[in-house]
Amino acid sequence: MSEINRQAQQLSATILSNKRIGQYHQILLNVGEMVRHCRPGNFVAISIGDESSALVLRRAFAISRVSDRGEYGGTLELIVAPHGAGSRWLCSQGENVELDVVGPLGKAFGIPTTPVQAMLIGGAYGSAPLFGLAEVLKARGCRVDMILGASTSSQVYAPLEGKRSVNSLKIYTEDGSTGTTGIVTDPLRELIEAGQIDVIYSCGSMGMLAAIQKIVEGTDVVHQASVEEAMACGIGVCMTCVLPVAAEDGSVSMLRSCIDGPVMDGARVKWDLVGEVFGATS
Amino acid sequence: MSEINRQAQQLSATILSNKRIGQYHQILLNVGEMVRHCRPGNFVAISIGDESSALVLRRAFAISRVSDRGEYGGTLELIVAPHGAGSRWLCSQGENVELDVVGPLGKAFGIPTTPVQAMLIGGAYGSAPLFGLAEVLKARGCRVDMILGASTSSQVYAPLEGKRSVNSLKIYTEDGSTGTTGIVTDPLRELIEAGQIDVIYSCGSMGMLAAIQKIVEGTDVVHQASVEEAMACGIGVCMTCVLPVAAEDGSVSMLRSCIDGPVMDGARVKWDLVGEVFGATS
Amino acid sequence: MTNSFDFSTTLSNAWFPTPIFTASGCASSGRELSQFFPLKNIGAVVTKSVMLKARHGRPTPRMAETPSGMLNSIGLQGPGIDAFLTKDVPWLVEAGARVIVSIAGETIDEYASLARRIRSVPGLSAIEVNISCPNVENRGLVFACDPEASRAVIDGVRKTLGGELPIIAKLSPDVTDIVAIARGVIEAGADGVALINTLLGMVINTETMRPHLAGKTGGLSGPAIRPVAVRAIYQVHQALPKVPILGMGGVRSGRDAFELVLAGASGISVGTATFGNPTALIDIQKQLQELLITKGFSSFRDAVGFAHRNDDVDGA
Amino acid sequence: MTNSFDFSTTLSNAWFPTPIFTASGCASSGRELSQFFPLKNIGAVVTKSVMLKARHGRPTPRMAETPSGMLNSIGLQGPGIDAFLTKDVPWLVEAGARVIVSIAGETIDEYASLARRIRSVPGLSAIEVNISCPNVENRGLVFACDPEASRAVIDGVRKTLGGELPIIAKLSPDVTDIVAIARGVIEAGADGVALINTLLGMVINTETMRPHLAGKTGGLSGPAIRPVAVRAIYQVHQALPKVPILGMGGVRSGRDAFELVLAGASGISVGTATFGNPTALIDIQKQLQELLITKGFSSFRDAVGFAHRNDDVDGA
Ligand SMILES: Cc1cc2nc3c(=O)[nH]c(=O)nc-3n(C[C@H](O)[C@H](O)[C@H](O)COP(=O)(O)OP(=O)(O)OC[C@H]3O[C@@H](n4cnc5c(N)ncnc54)[C@H](O)[C@@H]3O)c2cc1C
Ligand SMILES: Cc1cc2nc3c(=O)[nH]c(=O)nc-3n(C[C@H](O)[C@H](O)[C@H](O)COP(=O)(O)OP(=O)(O)OC[C@H]3O[C@@H](n4cnc5c(N)ncnc54)[C@H](O)[C@@H]3O)c2cc1C
Ligand SMILES: Cc1cc2nc3c(=O)[nH]c(=O)nc-3n(C[C@H](O)[C@H](O)[C@H](O)COP(=O)(O)O)c2cc1C
Ligand SMILES: Cc1cc2nc3c(=O)[nH]c(=O)nc-3n(C[C@H](O)[C@H](O)[C@H](O)COP(=O)(O)O)c2cc1C
Ligand code: FES
Ligand code: FES
Repeated sequence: MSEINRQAQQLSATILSNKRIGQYHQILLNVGEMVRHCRPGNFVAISIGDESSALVLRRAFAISRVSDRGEYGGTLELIVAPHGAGSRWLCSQGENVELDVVGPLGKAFGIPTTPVQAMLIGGAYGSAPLFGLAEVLKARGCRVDMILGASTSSQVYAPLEGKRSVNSLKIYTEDGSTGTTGIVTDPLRELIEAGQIDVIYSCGSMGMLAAIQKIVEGTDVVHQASVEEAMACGIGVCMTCVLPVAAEDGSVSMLRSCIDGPVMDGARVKWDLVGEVFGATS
Repeated sequence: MSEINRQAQQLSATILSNKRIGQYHQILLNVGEMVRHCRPGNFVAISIGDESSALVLRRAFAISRVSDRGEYGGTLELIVAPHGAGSRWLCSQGENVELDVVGPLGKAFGIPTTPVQAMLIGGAYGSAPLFGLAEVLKARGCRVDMILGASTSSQVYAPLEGKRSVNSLKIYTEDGSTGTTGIVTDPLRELIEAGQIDVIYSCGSMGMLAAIQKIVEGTDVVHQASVEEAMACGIGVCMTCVLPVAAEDGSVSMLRSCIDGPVMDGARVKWDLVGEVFGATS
Repeated sequence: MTNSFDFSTTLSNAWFPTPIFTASGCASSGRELSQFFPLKNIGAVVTKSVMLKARHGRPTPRMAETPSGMLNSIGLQGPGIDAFLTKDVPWLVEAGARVIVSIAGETIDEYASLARRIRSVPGLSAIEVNISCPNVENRGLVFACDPEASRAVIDGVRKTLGGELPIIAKLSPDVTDIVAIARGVIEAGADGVALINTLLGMVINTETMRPHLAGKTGGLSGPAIRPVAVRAIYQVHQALPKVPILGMGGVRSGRDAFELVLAGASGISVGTATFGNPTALIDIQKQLQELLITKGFSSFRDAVGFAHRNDDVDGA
Repeated sequence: MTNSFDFSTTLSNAWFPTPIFTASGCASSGRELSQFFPLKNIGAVVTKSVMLKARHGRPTPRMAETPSGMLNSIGLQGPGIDAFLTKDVPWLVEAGARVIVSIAGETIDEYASLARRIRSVPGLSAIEVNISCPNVENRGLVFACDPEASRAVIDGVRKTLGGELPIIAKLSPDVTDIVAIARGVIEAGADGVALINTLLGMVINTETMRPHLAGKTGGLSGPAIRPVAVRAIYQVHQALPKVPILGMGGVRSGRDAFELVLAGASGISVGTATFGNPTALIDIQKQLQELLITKGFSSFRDAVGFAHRNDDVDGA
């Protein structure tokens, strides 16, 4: 039976800085010891507003980077897109504001024990957790290539320092405002056929993840996908964040993306059943 | 038919300062031209929180003072007790925050056309509108005495500059921590019998107002009481803020304290029927 | 673009230039709001439910704020139908407002008597029959909670009124099957339904450790109840697609109004939101129009019930 | 002072050290929460309603946030009674938790079959019968919305179970007369009632212009519905003062729990609040105890229904 990330804790974290980067806010939190348990792919769940807020649920955000050096001790970085009321509230909070944070949550990306050729694919803010992942993979001796995509340039999150941790970085925008005009899956088939990819690590919209899986299907490439389903609790108690996932024996169950994910084996996720009725439900 | 204060308008007002005074917050707002229509006894209704606040109703606060001099143009001062979620939110707002304000609302204190001996009685933050009133009465040549009461000293609001506008000021606290131990009604009967009071202007708890009226009953003293009933709208459309008030002919109706008040003729209010069922209701 | 967009709506044979109305009991007689905007600029003023005789209503406290909502127990305070028709209605008509008169009674006869007084009043657009009142003839059971009583009220009003003025029956959500109640009142002669009145609720004051309202229970309104309103409107529109619905419940923005419209409302009443924002009606009206235009609708009426498209395909 | 305060409560013959419980479906099987606090520290764990067979539940999206609340349409996803009894219950008992098992069925027989499996399971404190499910034998009408069906379910469970384990019937607020439903299930053999399950609601996604939830409608929970919960508890406690009530609906603080207790709840389940705050149960428990002591109560049980004191005097 799946369990919530054992290291998860609830704490009050101070905002150290909040900077705008393109369409995103880069928010740095002081989280102390928590950083020691954060792995690339984990996320945090943050309370919105005060006691009189009408927004009663936490919001989930991928951990973009952590550091335990620096003057503040452990710090954790988020890349937040101001989307609806909750994320807009978060983006409008200034320095020294205290946030109620639960984390680290969820299953992290699996790290290979031997050096492999890794391809990291991020859509929009989905790139946030990939740079930290790249560093870890690099340290393990992997070759790390990265492809980022977004509809337009301001939605590409690709920090300078992040670029240093990858062997190559390609950017695709749908409107061509940065990098190549197109989408992240455009070059994939060719790269796989050329034998340049052993593992794909992906994070982005469900549509993007499903498209990647389609290309990977039938090849030897392993696909670790970080999925994004609406979450009410983030800790496995509400059953809202489920996805249909096949077990070894082929039987499909609805797994919680907050504790059996967000990182899942792309080959196991039944992408075409997401949002569909299946099996004996009523 | 009663109508909402004709000068009422809705505007965005900037907080110029927010200072703690005893248990209260003195909040200064930049309201521009609005000050020209504010009379002692009027109040404003203020929105709480942002679009995602669970508090959907405005909060009413007496206008303590206005000024149209000074570097900011028209300014308006509130004295706010941090009571529940809404007033606590207001007290926690800092400089430059924009508030959504509707005002001036309600009926103001009636000002005599000839000089009279006026007694102003305030309970707790009920003193807030009385200092501005004192200035107006003074300017009309009235003698202005003031009695303030509260349970303890930190709940007495009596600013230094305000004291200048009254001929005498007496303070009563129930615990004796400031002024005389006792309540505001203690000295009243004697003063009335001594012919030292023509008009009482009162603002405070309903209990205090009713107690004053009891003493005034049967004398020639006019009692203008500023009542405080829970208000949902402040502009006369919801009917929540009503009080039983007698008409000339003795018939009692439920009048809205937001537009037929908050200042009412104490002799007309049926104090003992407040909160009671009466007449043909079901 | 705005010029070619048709924002008008109809409820049965009544026409309104915009679909945004006041909610009964949330705009008093209209006069108070007219200071913030001209009443003729909104779709209609739905007046506070009026009874035959003048009423004091309930004692205070009459309201309690609740998370994203409020409870009220006004108890239908009002001047009585005669004073109302001589003072308030002419003023509203003079002001150029479309007027929907809301009536409330304690007996089936009282509703019919109210209809009789209203029958010959010029300038009214429709009559809203608030059946969410306790029926004094039947154990105080709320009319709208009893299919038979609901029908009987509407039947009496319809017979008295004749066929001119559209009758909109205002229903309570506090029922097991709102579709059945809606069906009943339509069969009895209502031209449309208003959904929803407040939900029965209670707040206990933890200081006094007693019910906070003098009347103990009260009606819950505001954004908190919007999901219940959307559900009720959706269900009734699905079952009775031709019946015009005046929707209400927690609308505070153009987005909220749009939600009710998509569910099936041909008109939207705004109640509690006005308490928090005196110009809410105007703001909502503007936002809704912009939203509809952005979404590519060329007329308001095309959007009514749009969430039901392909209902069959979905198997619903 | 805390030492001499008696915080314990009972629901029929079941005893609990504190009155704060999880809400069914809001704590999964308990394991996930146990990381934030020991489950034995709260009054009881009410498990997610379990059915006879394993179920996938509804497709996603399964939730929508609403003003001060949320909609869910999980559709009773779960492992089925057998896996539940072999895996989850022993773990909970081992962890020292008091366990209330919630069951749900699609037919009257299914409830009885569930009761049969549970009958001999050691270590359970009570059984909560969630009758807010659609009755597949009767036009999909929700059991709890139909007095006859509610009774029949409880009758079947009572007969199967024998007299040992307390039966708590969990009712839906979406009914015209909740007191009548409560009376029916008590007559049929329930020892207490759980009030309230979620309200039926809907959110329409204004981007897609369709119902937001894949299941279209969902259950509304959270602070938004607290006034409805308080009203339901107050009404049922007034009509049936001896019937123990497990109260729930929008409790987020000790103050909120106190409100339900004053209305008549002998135990409080906390659901949605846990989603926003994993330690909500512990915080609420602490705040409630402090509040009761401050108010001068020497035992929790003295506060149950305290808002009803002098009900007769008030003429209510
Ligand atoms: C594991 C995970 C990691 C994420 N990482 C990031 C990140 O690094 N940066 C970032 O900007 N966003 C991230 N998101 C998405 C982020 O959680 C949503 O944008 C946010 O919850 C929206 O809240 P809102 O109030 O702004 O929007 P609203 O649309 O008003 O939210 C309404 C409700 O729906 C839920 N919701 C809406 N959209 C999403 C969504 N896409 N995913 C999950 N829940 C949603 C909200 O939590 C809320 O309960 C992540 C989501 C998940 C599940
Ligand atoms: C005409 C008028 C003038 C006022 N002037 C002042 C003033 O100058 N300074 C000051 O500190 N307070 C003043 N008040 C009281 C102030 O409005 C309340 O303290 C405030 O509304 C409480 O809101 P809350 O959210 O803090 O408390 P809560 O108790 O959480 O409020 C809940 C709800 O009840 C209403 N409410 C609660 N208490 C009162 C009350 N005493 N009067 C009216 N509504 C209430 C609130 O508006 C809100 O809708 C005045 C009230 C009125 C009617
Ligand atoms: C203070 C108040 C008074 C109301 N009075 C009436 C009334 O007299 N007649 C009526 O049919 N509905 C009345 N209602 C219900 C509203 O018209 C409306 O149906 C309900 O409040 C839901 O809409 P809202 O959430 O926009 O307020 C009243 C509501 C409130 C808040
Ligand atoms: C996500 C979710 C799942 C639920 N599942 C169940 C369930 O399986 N059985 C049940 O009886 N009630 C279920 N409920 C209802 C809760 O137990 C509770 O009655 C309701 O949510 C009101 O309490 P709250 O406002 O504290 O959440 C569920 C509620 C939510 C939010
Ligand atoms: S978000 Fe609640 S179970 Fe995953
Ligand atoms: S506060 Fe609404 S009528 Fe007075």
